[in-house]
Amino acid sequence: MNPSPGDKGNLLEVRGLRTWFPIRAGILQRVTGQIRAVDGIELNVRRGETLALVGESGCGKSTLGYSLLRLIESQEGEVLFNGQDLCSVPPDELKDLRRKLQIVFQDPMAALNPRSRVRDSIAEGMECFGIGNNDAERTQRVAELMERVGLDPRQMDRYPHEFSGGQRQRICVVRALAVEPEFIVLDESVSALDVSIQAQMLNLLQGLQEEFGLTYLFITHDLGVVRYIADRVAVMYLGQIVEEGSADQIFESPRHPYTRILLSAVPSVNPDERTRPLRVQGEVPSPSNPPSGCRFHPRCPDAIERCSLEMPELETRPEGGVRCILAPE
Amino acid sequence: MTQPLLELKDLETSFPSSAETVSGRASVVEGVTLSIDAGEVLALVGESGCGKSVTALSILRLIPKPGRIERGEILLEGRDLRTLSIPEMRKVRGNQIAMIFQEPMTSLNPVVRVGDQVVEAIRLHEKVSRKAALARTLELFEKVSMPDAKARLRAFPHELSGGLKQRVMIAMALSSHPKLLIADEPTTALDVTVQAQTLELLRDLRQEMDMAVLLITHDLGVVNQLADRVAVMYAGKVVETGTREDVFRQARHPYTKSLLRSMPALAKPQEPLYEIAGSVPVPGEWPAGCRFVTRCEEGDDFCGEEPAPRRRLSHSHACWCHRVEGVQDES
Amino acid sequence: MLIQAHVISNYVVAALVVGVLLLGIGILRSRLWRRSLGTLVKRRPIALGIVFLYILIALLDSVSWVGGTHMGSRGSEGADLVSLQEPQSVIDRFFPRDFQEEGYAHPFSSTHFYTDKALRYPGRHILGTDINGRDVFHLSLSGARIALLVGGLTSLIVIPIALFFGICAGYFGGRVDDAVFYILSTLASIPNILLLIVLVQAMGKGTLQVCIALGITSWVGFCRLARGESLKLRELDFVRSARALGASETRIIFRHILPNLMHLVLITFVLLFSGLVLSEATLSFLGIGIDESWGQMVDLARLELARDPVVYWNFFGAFAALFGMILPVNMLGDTLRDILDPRTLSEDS
Amino acid sequence: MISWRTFLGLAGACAALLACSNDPYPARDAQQKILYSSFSSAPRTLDPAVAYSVVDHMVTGNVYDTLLEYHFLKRPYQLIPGLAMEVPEAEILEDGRARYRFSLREEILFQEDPCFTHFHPGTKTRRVTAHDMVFSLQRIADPKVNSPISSTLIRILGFAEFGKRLQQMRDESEAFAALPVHGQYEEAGGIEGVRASGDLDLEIVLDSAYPQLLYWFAMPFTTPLPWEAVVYYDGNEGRNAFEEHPVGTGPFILSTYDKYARIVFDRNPNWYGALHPEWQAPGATYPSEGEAGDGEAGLLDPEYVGRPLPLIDRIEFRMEKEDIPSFAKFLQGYYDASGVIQESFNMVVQEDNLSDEMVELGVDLVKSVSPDIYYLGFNMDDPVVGHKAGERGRKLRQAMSLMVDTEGYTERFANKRGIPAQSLLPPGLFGFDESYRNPYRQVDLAHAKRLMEEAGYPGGIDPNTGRAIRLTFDTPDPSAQGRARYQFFVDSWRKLGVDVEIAATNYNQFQEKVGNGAYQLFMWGWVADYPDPENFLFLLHGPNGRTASGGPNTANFNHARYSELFLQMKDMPNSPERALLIDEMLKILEVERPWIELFHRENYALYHHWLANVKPVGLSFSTLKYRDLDAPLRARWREDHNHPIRWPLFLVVLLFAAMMVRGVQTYLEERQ
Amino acid sequence: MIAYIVRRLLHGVGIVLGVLGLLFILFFTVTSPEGMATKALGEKAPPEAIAQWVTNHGYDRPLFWNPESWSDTLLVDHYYSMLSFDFGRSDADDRPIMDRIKQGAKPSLYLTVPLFFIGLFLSLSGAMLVAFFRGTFIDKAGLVVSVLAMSIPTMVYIIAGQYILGKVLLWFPISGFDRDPTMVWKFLMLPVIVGMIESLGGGVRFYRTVFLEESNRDYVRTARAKGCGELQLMTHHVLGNAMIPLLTQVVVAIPHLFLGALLTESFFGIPGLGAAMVEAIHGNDFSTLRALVFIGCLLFIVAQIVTDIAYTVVDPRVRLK
Repeated sequence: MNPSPGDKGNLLEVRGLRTWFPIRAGILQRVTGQIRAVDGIELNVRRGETLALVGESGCGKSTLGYSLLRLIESQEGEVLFNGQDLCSVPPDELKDLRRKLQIVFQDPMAALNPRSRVRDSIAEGMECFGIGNNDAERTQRVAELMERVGLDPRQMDRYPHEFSGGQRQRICVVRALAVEPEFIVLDESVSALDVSIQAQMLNLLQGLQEEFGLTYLFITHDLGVVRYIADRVAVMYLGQIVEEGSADQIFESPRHPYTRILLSAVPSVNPDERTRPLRVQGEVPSPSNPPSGCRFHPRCPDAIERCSLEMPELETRPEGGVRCILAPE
Repeated sequence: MTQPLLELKDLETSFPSSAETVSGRASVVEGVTLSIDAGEVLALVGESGCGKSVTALSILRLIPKPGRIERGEILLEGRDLRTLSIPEMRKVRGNQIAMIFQEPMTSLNPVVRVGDQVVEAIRLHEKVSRKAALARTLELFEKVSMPDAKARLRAFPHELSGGLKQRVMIAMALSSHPKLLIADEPTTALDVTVQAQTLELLRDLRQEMDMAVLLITHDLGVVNQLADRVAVMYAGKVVETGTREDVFRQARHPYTKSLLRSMPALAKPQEPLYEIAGSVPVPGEWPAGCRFVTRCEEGDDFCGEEPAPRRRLSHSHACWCHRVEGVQDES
Repeated sequence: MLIQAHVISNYVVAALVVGVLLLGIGILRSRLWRRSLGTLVKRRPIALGIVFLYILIALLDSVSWVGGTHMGSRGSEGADLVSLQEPQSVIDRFFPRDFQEEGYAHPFSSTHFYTDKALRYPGRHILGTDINGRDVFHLSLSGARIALLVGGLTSLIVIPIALFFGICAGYFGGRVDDAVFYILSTLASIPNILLLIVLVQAMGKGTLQVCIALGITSWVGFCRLARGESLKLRELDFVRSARALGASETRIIFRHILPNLMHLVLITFVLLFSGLVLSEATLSFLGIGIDESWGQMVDLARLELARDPVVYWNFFGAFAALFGMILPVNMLGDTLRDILDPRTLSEDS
Repeated sequence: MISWRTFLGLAGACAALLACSNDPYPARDAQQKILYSSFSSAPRTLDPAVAYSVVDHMVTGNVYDTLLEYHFLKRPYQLIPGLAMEVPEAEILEDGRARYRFSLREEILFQEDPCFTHFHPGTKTRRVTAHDMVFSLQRIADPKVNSPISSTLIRILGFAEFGKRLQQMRDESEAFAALPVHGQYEEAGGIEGVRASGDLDLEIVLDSAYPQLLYWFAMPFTTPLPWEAVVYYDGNEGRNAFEEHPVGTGPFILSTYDKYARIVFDRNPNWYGALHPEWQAPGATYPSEGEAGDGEAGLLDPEYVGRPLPLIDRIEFRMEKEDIPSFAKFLQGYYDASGVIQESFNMVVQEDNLSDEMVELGVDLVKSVSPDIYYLGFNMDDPVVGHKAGERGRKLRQAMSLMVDTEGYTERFANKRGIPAQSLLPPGLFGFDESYRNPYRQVDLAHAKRLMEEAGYPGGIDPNTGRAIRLTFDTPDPSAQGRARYQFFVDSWRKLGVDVEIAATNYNQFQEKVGNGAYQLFMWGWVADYPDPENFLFLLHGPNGRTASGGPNTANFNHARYSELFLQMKDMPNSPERALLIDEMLKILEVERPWIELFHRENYALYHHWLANVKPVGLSFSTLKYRDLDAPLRARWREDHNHPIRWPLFLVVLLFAAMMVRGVQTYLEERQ
Repeated sequence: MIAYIVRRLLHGVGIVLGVLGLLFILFFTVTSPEGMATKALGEKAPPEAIAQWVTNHGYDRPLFWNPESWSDTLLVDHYYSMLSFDFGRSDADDRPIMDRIKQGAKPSLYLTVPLFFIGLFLSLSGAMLVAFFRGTFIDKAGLVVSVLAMSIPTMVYIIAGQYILGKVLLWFPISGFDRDPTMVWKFLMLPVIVGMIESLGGGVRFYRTVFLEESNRDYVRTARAKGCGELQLMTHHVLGNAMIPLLTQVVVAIPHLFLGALLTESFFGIPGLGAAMVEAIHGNDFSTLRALVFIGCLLFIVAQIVTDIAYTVVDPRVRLK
């Protein structure tokens, strides 16, 4: 989907974001190392677009998502939302900003309080931010939103376990929508769903984006979904963005070897294609002790000596960039 | 016609259900009839809860209590596994039919070294010394391309990554040259790159060892990569069987068709995805007739009344649908 | 003039009944709890009935007033004059005021056990009488009140405290957690029974003292549980999303953490209850229990079992009353654990 | 395989069960002349200067001989010479002081012990001299020893001064404190009134005549002690402590002292009775005369008369905390004698005689009354029940006294084993009048109610509060058993309308209450130390008040006339004048009612027919040296009466096997 | 690994200090030295002797703060004496407490060690049996019996055991003890059997839950799928994995053992620490009680530390570097 003109500006800019987790050991539990889950991320999310964040498990994409919303505190860097740095706002202002940024998690069962009625779960954000004057008004809005996502508002007094997986995920979406956010992090939000339900969900998300002018950060490992939904794609490897670009560019002409490998590994559904994927060596190294130089070089089929020595910079071009010294122009 | 390696006839497996039924039980798998020839890969596809895993577990009679097999035959080379005694059944498991599971993280015993777990599998079916078994294990580890195989023999499961654990599982399954490997969602929990490696490994191994594979998955991509034949399941019943080409190119059952159409990978980004309305009904609340009738665009009232018959479309292709024209089987 | 103890006790009982009723209404209004309750009723109707009977007896025995009538009193010469001045409970009033013989009497007997003297109330002691001639059935019924007091009061003290500290420690972590954890480990390092003995020895005998001692020893386990559970819950997605929705910490605790601990509270309450009553019995065996509890009755009666001819009814009465309560409570606890297991909530239905 | 292991384990367990018997003693001891007895709590100390409880004396009495002893058979109790040649008479000196001279037997040896070898190499024992007696008495005066009778002997000249001097010198000089104790005593100059006038002659001088003194010389407190033992056994360097390792002159030596499980005595070959049977010393031969009825009871069997003691080779005491198992073991023949436990009383005794069942088992019964008194006391310092309440209080006490039915109490809690007490003097003591009936100790509800009215508490109602008068019954026994017992009294008083509340606290808190005078009613008992009325009457002597002075007068009773009479009476020899004084004292108590006297215990002792020479004693002195037993008879009897019943074991195994088989069946069915 | 052990030990030391503080508060704010003295010297002891005893024992010193010398307080004394295992003398019989502990330790071990191991073995076997037959009538009966058995107070077991096995069937001596190793087993049979039966109910129920939980895990299914028999499954796979909850339960059982020993020893006349404790309770012998409680806590703390270290052995996942 093309962003509407005049909306070109960045809604969210991430500058050098770093979220490390200390490793404690020894008698005194001193910090002996750091898990570099998010390690110097630069990322722009444009208003109204869907940016997909792709990577394998453990690459730090969920941590990045949480860091953006300050559900996890970062050590360094800025997250500029509408120009305001989320990382340094005082707690009382943060509350107002939070309303603009929401998140939908992967497992809808874990994301809903099993002992809260659906209505209460949805209305919680509204109560917290004082949206709606009274309960009745809020209930009204809950009903409207539920209707909008294809849920029966009469079921709002039910508990999460009384819904199917797909319905639960819709409830999660409604809950996020209820506070009128501008930006939603979708953390593997459709990955756990069956194909038929996934399709419903993706359609719904697209519809909502159009209707409410939302911006999505779509975190996933499923490249098939990315191809379908994303405007732009950022590929993450070991806490860093290795390639960023428009969806077309990434899928048509990936520039980073890791991106190429990732794409080739997706088993195709096309009965004509039964290709052998590109070989990749070894396993993902530990984020507490990342390799020197380019983080991908120990597994890279194209690596040369220089790769192990210097860490390539991410190109900063408006249409995206790549973090590889060998990347073709 | 040669005898198939494994034949399921009218298999029905039930679990206790909270739904209001007469017996308090609901059949999760009903009337499943399938066959696998030696050396063939049959993929059993369906969404979660459609009964594909239960079918697989029923074959090995590993249905956890209080579930039980209600009726049907499970013929392995003509011998009905349901009539075997427990010790006899034990000889089939892991020996003639081996199985690997979805979650390599939890499927290995966390307190036993992986090498020993494979050794145990070998020695359960063959009277060999521990040492010999260990040597065999090393061979197997090399066969499944386990990097640094020798050192890995002494590793504990938690010291291995998911992909390597799945390789251990595969090595364990292959330890006694089974005729049939049941792979229950073998790659679902793995990352794409590791999935690709694992699929490749499976493909190579089955050619090399000439074994049949019953591949259980919900991922059509995986099916496309590995399967010779495909059986699509919906709500406890098989709705369509055929070769890979049959199913992917000429799917006839409305469910199969909509499944393929709702794949985002096959869709064009600008168009809305095809949606199957509603969700899979819960076991025990399945419609009396064709089970897809509640979500089917093509169905009518009649479909809901009577179970759909098997319609043969070609020698390899069959479909259970009232709406599909074809040769109805005599049964 | 000071308000008399029994009046206060009556008010407490009234408050308790109202509280329980309100709680009951609250439970019935929540479909989740109602469903669990329904399952419980369906699976353990007899146990529930017995427990309710016990509670009823205990409550009736807690409501008392001075004066009024007893059933079938004769007011013979030499009767207890003091009892005229003393509050008598509802249960007491089911028995004649001078329902006391002069020593052992066999159940339903019309003469004393040893002396063959005629009883004051021949044939009316359905569980016989004890060494002082008191009616064992009456004593056993009164034991229910003590048991309820021991189990109920202690749990009521323990659970809120344990919850408070457990949640604080688990949810906020850091220094609070360190401090609470230290206290917990210290208390947990003193074997329960030893701590109990020491506490009772230190504070002296008495109902309240024993309850406090039991409370101090039993809050540790539950506090640990609550702490562990809050620690787990804190990391769950729904707590995260509540935070993303701008919910305050108090709100998260009260809306998300606490309700998800309630099933533990209930299970703990039930299992704690029987544990406490049994603990009190053990204390009684060591001579530091509560007067007129079942434990004390059993302790007293164990010697009578060795009497020849055997005096079994005291032991039987007390043991049956104790066992009759513990067994259904334990069964309910067991069943509750199955029913309230959160996994049953996450299953599709 | 688990089933294999289970099976093996089960088989092993069954084998062990089959091999087991209930005989608690090694088989080799079956034919030995060993007397088996039990004790229920560990002795506190075996230091004769400190040991003051029945259990302590049970041990020390066998090991430590005293200068004087009580006659085994004669009643009232009569002193006979033990280590002393004869029982001395008091000599009144010119200034009113009294002197007692003891002369010890020659050639008395201590038991063999390493402590002698340590100080006198080459010897294992040594002779007893009067200096050992001096040393022993000095120890009692030593404040460090903390002897409970130090204040009783204070009338010995220079006794208290010696203690003070000793303490002072210890505080002042470290060198002194480092000396061995006997050196310290010598340095401190000894006790003025205790002197060894010859090697075997002991002189004791008191400030005035004190006839009861001789009784103290029949108690283990005043046994001769070798200083070697006291110095050597200091508990250091692996040596025992003296309070665990007695070294005495008695008929037995303590050979095993495992005080929480087993105490064993063996014959002492050095005992003077064993070394010098030719002396025919009264304490070392079986007596030839006794009180009336002893002959019929078989206690004067010619077989025994004049025979040197002891008659048995070994005594084994086993710890038995609980009465019931202990009694069961007696019935199985594993103890030779036993008391009658309350629980089994009705099985053992029927209509005051042994039941047929017991007779069949060959068990004999001996009854006796012990010189003690159990009573309920009022705290006379209390404003409601005590002196301050004047006439009202007295009437209240009288009324309450009239309500307590001792017979009812003993019937319920002691199987009527107790003689209702009319006064505080037990039978057998001088001054006891069998015909005396205390008017306030007969149950009389009408009279009691009348007294209550006169006291101003009609129907028990205190006019000040309009409610029943409330008293607190303080008890140091919080157990259920205790409560049931106290409840008896409470129930009787409730009939008067007196609301008595039991305040059961633990012992320490009770002590504190008593110390503060914060108690109203209590129950206590007193057992005679020696058979003299003084030992009872002093319990209510004013200056002995518990709260004021910590003395034995727990009721804090203070009555001028009574105290005056007591001082007159206490040192008098038994005479009609003394009887008159005692009578008047008892009359005062009768009216004043500081106590509600309950009962004197009546002891029922059971023993198997193979045991001979059992005569109960109320005072705590040991008579085990007189006992005899027939070991082969006992061995046969035990064998006949202890055939284990095995079939339930097989039944259990069978049941288990059946269940397993059925289980496996079901399992297989379910799995198909 | 070493760092972990050291840290665990330090934590243990902290706990010990905390326990001691608690004991101080509990014991020293409640006692009356005169009461103890009377207990030690006998009811008939005169006041002078009692005063002397109190001074001799140092109970007349200040509790927390002594202006003359900071170390001359009961608090310092308490910590010092407990930590140096110099427990002083009993309030009841004025004998060194350490002697009592030394004397009592062996009989206690004689009783508790076999009781512990046999009990554990039987509980585990019973639980395995029940878990093995899960769903069948043995399982259901086992569960009901367990709950039933748990609802009966300890005392009742002891009385019944003594009566049935000792008095009626004449299998064992009803009570008593003998330090002679050839005799002692005879006296231990009955208390061990009774203790075992008593602990069986709770044990079976708990371990059954553990085993069932483990047998629902995926690796069990894997083992079945490779042809593993049920017995081998239970003993080889399930038991190994159940070790962690098992270990925890074993530690939890230690104080329970203590309690069992408390009543058992006292009723069977075994002169162990449990009996000493009961004696101390009944005799209000606070100094002995304090020492015994401290020893009990110490043992428990050590057991906890050992368990934590044992976890690393049993479970490779917790094995630390």
